[in-house]
Amino acid sequence: LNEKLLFEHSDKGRKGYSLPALDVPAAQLPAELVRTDIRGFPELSELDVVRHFTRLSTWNYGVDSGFYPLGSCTMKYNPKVNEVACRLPGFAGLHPHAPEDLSQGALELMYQLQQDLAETSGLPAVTLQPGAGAHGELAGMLMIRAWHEARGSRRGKVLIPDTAHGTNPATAALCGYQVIPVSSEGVLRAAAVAELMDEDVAALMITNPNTLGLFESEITEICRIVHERGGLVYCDGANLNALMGISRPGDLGIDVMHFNLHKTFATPHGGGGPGAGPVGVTAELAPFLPVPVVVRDEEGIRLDFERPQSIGTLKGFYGHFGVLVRAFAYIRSLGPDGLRKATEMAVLNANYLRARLEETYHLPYKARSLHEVVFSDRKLAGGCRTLDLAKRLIDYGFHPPTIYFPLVVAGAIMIEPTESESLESIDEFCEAMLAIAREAETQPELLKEAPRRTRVGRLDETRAARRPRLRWDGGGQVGEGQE
Amino acid sequence: LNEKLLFEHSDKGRKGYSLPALDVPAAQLPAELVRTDIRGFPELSELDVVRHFTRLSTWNYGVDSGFYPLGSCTMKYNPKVNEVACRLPGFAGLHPHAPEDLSQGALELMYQLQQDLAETSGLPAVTLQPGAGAHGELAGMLMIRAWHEARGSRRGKVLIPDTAHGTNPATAALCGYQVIPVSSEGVLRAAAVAELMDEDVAALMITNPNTLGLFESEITEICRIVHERGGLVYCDGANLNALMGISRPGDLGIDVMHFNLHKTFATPHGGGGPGAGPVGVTAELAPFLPVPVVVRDEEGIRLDFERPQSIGTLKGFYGHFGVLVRAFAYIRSLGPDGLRKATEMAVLNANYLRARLEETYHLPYKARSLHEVVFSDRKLAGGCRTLDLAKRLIDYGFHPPTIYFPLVVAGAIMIEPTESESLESIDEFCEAMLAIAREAETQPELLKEAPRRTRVGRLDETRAARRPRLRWDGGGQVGEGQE
Amino acid sequence: MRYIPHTEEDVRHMLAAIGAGSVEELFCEIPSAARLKRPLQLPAARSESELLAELAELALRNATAETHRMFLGGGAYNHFIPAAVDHLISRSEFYTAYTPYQPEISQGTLQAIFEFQTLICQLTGMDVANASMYDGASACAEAVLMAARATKRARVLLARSLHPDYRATVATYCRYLDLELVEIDFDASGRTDPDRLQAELDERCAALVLGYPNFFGVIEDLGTAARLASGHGARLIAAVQEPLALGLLKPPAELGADIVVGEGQSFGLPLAFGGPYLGFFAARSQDLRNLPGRLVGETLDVNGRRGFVLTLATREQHIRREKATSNICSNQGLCALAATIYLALLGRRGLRETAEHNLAKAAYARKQIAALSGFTIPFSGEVFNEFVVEGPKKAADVLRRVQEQGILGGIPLVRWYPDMPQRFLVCVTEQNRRDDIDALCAALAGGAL
Amino acid sequence: MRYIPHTEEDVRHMLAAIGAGSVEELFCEIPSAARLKRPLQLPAARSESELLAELAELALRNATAETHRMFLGGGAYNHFIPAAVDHLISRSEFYTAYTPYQPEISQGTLQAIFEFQTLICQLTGMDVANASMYDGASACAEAVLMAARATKRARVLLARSLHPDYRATVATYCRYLDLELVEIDFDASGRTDPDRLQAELDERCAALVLGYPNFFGVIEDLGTAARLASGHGARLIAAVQEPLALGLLKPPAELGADIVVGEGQSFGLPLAFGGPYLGFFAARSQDLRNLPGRLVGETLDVNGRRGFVLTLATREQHIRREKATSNICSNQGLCALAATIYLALLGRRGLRETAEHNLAKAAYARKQIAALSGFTIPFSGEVFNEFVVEGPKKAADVLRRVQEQGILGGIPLVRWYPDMPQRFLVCVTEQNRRDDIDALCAALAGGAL
Repeated sequence: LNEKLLFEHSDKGRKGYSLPALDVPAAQLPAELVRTDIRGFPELSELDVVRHFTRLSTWNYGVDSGFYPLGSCTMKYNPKVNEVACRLPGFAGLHPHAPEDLSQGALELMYQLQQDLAETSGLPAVTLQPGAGAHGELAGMLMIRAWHEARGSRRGKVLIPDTAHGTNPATAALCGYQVIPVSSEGVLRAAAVAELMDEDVAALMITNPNTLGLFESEITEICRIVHERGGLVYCDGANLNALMGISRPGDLGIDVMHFNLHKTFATPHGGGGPGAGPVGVTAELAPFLPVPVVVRDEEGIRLDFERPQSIGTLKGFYGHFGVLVRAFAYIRSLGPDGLRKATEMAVLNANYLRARLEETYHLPYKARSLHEVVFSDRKLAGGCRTLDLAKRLIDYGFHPPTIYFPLVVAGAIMIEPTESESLESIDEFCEAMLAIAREAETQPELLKEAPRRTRVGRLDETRAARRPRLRWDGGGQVGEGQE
Repeated sequence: LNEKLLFEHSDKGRKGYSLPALDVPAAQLPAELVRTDIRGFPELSELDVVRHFTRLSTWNYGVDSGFYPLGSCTMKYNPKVNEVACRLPGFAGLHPHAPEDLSQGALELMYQLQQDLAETSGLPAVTLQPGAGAHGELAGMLMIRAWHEARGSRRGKVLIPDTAHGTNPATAALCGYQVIPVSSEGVLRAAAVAELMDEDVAALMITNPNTLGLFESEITEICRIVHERGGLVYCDGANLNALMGISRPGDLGIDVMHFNLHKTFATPHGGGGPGAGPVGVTAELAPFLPVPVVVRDEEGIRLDFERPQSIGTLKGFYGHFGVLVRAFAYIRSLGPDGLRKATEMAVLNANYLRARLEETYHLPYKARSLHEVVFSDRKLAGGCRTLDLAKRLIDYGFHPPTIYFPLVVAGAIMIEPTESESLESIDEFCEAMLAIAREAETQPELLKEAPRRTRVGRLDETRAARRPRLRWDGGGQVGEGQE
Repeated sequence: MRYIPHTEEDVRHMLAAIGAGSVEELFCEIPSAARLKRPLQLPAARSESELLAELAELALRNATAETHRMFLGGGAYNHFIPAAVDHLISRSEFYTAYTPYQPEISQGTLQAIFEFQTLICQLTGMDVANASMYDGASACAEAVLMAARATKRARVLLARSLHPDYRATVATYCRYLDLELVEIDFDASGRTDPDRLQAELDERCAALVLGYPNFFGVIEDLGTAARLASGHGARLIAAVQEPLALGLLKPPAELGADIVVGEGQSFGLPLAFGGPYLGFFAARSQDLRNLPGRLVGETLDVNGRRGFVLTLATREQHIRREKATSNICSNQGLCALAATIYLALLGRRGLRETAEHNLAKAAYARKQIAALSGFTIPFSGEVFNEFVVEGPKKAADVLRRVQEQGILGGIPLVRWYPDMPQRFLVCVTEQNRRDDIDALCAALAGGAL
Repeated sequence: MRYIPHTEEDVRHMLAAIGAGSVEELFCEIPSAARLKRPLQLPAARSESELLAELAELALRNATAETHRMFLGGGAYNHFIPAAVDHLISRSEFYTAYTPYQPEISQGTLQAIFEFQTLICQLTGMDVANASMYDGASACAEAVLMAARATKRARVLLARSLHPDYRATVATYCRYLDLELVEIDFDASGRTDPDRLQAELDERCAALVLGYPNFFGVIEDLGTAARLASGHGARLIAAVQEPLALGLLKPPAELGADIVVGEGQSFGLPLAFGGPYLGFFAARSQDLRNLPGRLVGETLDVNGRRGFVLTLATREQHIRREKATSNICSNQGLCALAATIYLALLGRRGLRETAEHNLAKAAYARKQIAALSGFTIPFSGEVFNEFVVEGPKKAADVLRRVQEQGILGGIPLVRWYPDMPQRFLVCVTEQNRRDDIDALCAALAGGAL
């Protein structure tokens, strides 16, 4: 059944809100400052609103709905107690301008989280301010540039392997760098880096394990080469879930790394955010951290704004505190053994899934996988492509994997099960994948016409981009639908 | 997609719970007191459990899902703030054996709620203890019998009109009374009562407005007759939503009435409970109230257990306190004007719905409806019956009305829209009802094979009753299903 | 009015369709004399923020385990509730639905109740369990009524050690039913005296009701009672006020109980000043058609798929009216759901471990208190997580002093047992840390002075 | 481990299928030298109850509007959040989903964002809005970058009255991009000085950024600024730190703004010590293809039914990589959802009334404080719900005394404006009752001594 837009529901005079009686004299602004009515704004009762969004929710698929193996996104279980934690009045109701002596609980939590992230990554100085992974990249690359400039160096290039997330080059560009792509062979070869590394290269940006789910086994040597020629190494930490308690980027020679708290540390993805992207750096880079930094001294914990070499401020206030609370709760819930076990079971799940599917699906890179595995659609019959497979998985009740990424694999199918999933859950997914491969041989239209069980069928993305309708404007809808 | 039973999911060794380390010496009971393992008990991770119940929830339909015009059940909107209110730590965490001086907030709330219900009903003494409407009936009828016995009267009969809820006769029987049915003609005639009323009749049980949604217009006269011959009048308060601020049962001559807080006062129905069934009585009956009663004296508010004429205790502790908090919040949110307006709009909605449908559907009683309206399937074409109509409404996205009740209407369709529903919502329902009436003429199989859009089709209730399987026993399921 | 959607224009439109001139007119069937001529005298409407402020103020006037160290039990227990329980029962498809009259759109509720029935059977060892009742006390009363119906006998023996609310509720339900209720005293162990039991049991007896554990926390000897009861054809009813004990104790069925009822609050329900809680009711197959309350059963749909329905409704009041097995109509659906989720989370191992923690904490506390000068443990019977303490003076006075230390130390027994002015009931759960217990001991020692 | 389902048997079975002898073996590609040889040095695992106790203890050490009378604003506002907001965003289909890459199973998120985009357009008067950004400050920085891209110019004027975090964030984003940032001072009204503006605006200017209202709570004269900016071909960026003001103030588009960015926290998001909040970004159609961030558009499915998709992705980094309009990848989906629900609940009338209450409360407070001996209101410009006060001595000292009365009286400005040692910013919302305001006045009078 369909659900109208909020604006199409509205009826003049309804509201779902009430105010206390005004206990002071009414006031007025000069008329020239005051707007007329807001045309088209919703007018609904509380039940109208509750039903509207309850219905909308049922058209979504989340981790609680079922298996969500979206590669590179680490869709692990979001513990319910963490949702309670971040809503404690003392956290949710704390104003960012409250005096420090009345914010000590929050500051303590942030301070401890900084230390936990430092210990997990082997990078001793941490900022919690960035709002997401890409924001963390920006912070990290700005620090790298600031470090160079503090040494009088004006290098202009950044090396980025072809397996990188798209945010890496975008970030480098935002820091004024020219991007130099580096070809990898599944894993990045030290020789390839050595060849491109020169005195104009400020940094190498690398993801480890990389977007193929493979450990960059030459990473130590690569870091040595980059350092030797005066560069720094940035690590995209999106895949840290493969390494907790096993290997620490800081110990490998990484200088800067961001954390995706919403991936590795189980904070909810929220339909696209908010996440949080703290950044860890070596002691040498610590002076460049964004302000404020949470520090402890004799008098307690405080926000340090007086950092003359800081790259400055990346956003308002101190970070996505509500997300930080959840990540802190997760780390405390698992402890050191639990974090390591999470990594181990994530890797076990990915390898088991791979073992069950690699005879049927084409596996372009054979090295031992860590937390995720990338197949391609090369062996898929009946002219079916990765997109068809993905849509057909929806009919089987699963969220599709990441598709067409990484770009180095044509028709990539990038599967990350995470440690939260049980053997049964992975078995059911594998059965579906195998069944779909058979369907592609015998009834390819089942794939090509999928999904059939959803509220809407495949959507016309070209139409959306060609004739953008980005807001309701009071007219009818694009086309009248059928039930 | 199907969802296994909890027990079918389980895997040995999983759990979704953790305890702190034991900080005292372990202890043991003598072996002969200790059980062996619990065979078949679930073993699941937290995510397993969350997914299981999240999926189950999606097979349910609640007020937040859509229009739910279940007659006699008053499925109005359950305000979200009330759910927050009852979860405040000071309410949710209060132990019923906490000392009275440390329970004053809860006692104050109960005391105020008693007064609010007394004012709304015109019955000055209220007990909050009964756990549901039927429980309230039991309390009320026990008080009536206790009152008679205190006067040395041992009357043995109770009059109950044919429009009564089934709980009324069941309750009368539980109090040791013989049930004498009274025929009504839509509304109960004073003459019919006068004819049956004698010195062996302890009470008349009546519902007002009755289960046809009609006001018992001779109620004052009926009460006079019953009283005159030494009886009392019990009112089933299920339909109080039709009278708030308009007419008070106590003012009409009613002696005892229960309230359904989950109907009239917006507390959630919870898939079948918990509700709450407070009872109001006249001052004359107050000594018989169950213990404890919440009373106020110089020192504060306290629980009064010392009531020698009390019928005793109906259940543990003091009532469904968590439900009482929600009802209190609702009453305070609406205030006197809001309660009256709720009644007015509930009655407006029912009459509008009736006006839109009465040409198409057979309306057995023509008197002006209050908050609900009862049709029958007499005019439904194609051999379709009320049950078919109900199931077809599901395909249109609505919860069906109450069906085959009240018994005085063959094939009854009992529709109660409540005041929460908007004009659009009622219009959509009416369109569906009219469309289904047309379908019955042209494509009756659409009704007879409904519902088609649900996870399961019509269920074999006869099979369930003939070969009862009331628990999982480790075997397979009744029959293997098909997708 | 945020809960009422009608605009003035809507009202006009609807009145026109009805053919009425005003809303007032719709109430034409109510005689003028029957109308209320003034507004209700209730406080004015609150905005949502005012409401929350008012309620928060009331809530702050109550003690909880957050404000006090708490050792209160007596039929309501302070156990930890995992956050997932509240998250799941807060899904509106569950809590804003009603009784699953339309099974095709109620499979969530129905399957969950089927699972609840199964869990209760597994815990108690019984064959069949219903979909829940108001609470332990009312379930106990229903059990007595069922035993009387099934045996067609009119004499019921109630242990004096049974929870006083349960005894009182049985008495209320039986008030006008010509049943004779007899109380059986306990012995020095705190268990029901087997000699008194033997003396009172005869062929007139419909049922014998024992707590398991009983109100003193003591584990009754169900096996002996069962042998005695069955010898006379009476039903043995075990009433469980602390169901967590079933994680550790022999299931009543194994010891010979015929009916097991009890309170499910310990399984994921908040204390909430006494309700809503969760009565459970389990029995042997022989009593299936006599069971009170709702039952959910497994069946097939038209396509042969498994599904669940309310079943055996012919026992119920909407069909049988005055011949129903009970007048109960609703169940505690949402509470049963919470318990099902709680038990699924704890699981086989978690339930056992939690029970063992309760046992250990209570044993530690009992030992520590027994060592205090002036305090004794009057009953010798084995206990689970609560026990009776006899102090050196009036229990209320001792506990008041303890309360001044921020500790709710126990429940004075004198209200129900006038012969026990100096005794009180202490409950210790997995929520009490050792330092809470040590603080209680220190405060008791001080309170005794 | 309650979040990890693997039993030992599962692990054995899976290793066998893989053909590995141990879990350890799966990490074979990690050279031994790259391995951590010791456990992580982190606190041991907590049970859920221990975790909650630890967090509750931390939370209690923070001040809130429940513990103090609060008059803090400055970019984060204490507005009432209806319970329905949290209820709805807590539905796991919303909050446990990710970016709607698969639109067929993400229509909930997508439609809600489409509604959010519409609401932002309605509030600001602009043509198009994106799916949200991290917060107001970063949205402001992205707006400056977009203006520079669109105009191909390199000079940006920032009002000194713009929120200091916004200015600092713009500076950080522009740090290595060869843009020149110029600050424009304010006049005695607290508004940006039109003469200074005119003097600095020239054909090199990409953008002029003004707060609306600005950091001092003062309502800038956007109309005049727009005329000046457009005369030189520069984009006027209005940065809204308190979006509730848009319920009452002329929409920036109407006054000639080219880009409107701002902070959405006031719309249903908790204060949460500064985040996560909600950046919004709206522009005119001319800038559509230059917009940063995600966009949701309406389209049709294969059956001609309306549906929504992410669109115009060719601007984004996963397609355009280093040529993307921004490096932003996520949005604040759940925060945007909360704001959409909040605005739907308030609706046309509720938003206006709430804004009017804020105006009235602040006007009352301003008047009362102005009447106190030793206190003045230094800026003459019209304000919405916050305003600057000049006290008789150091603001920090005055406010510390006020704090001792349980009142968070304002934000000292000296950190950002060293020339204002005695000034502080006071915010009054619909949550402050008259008696709160009177208490503040009394405490200020006392604090001035």
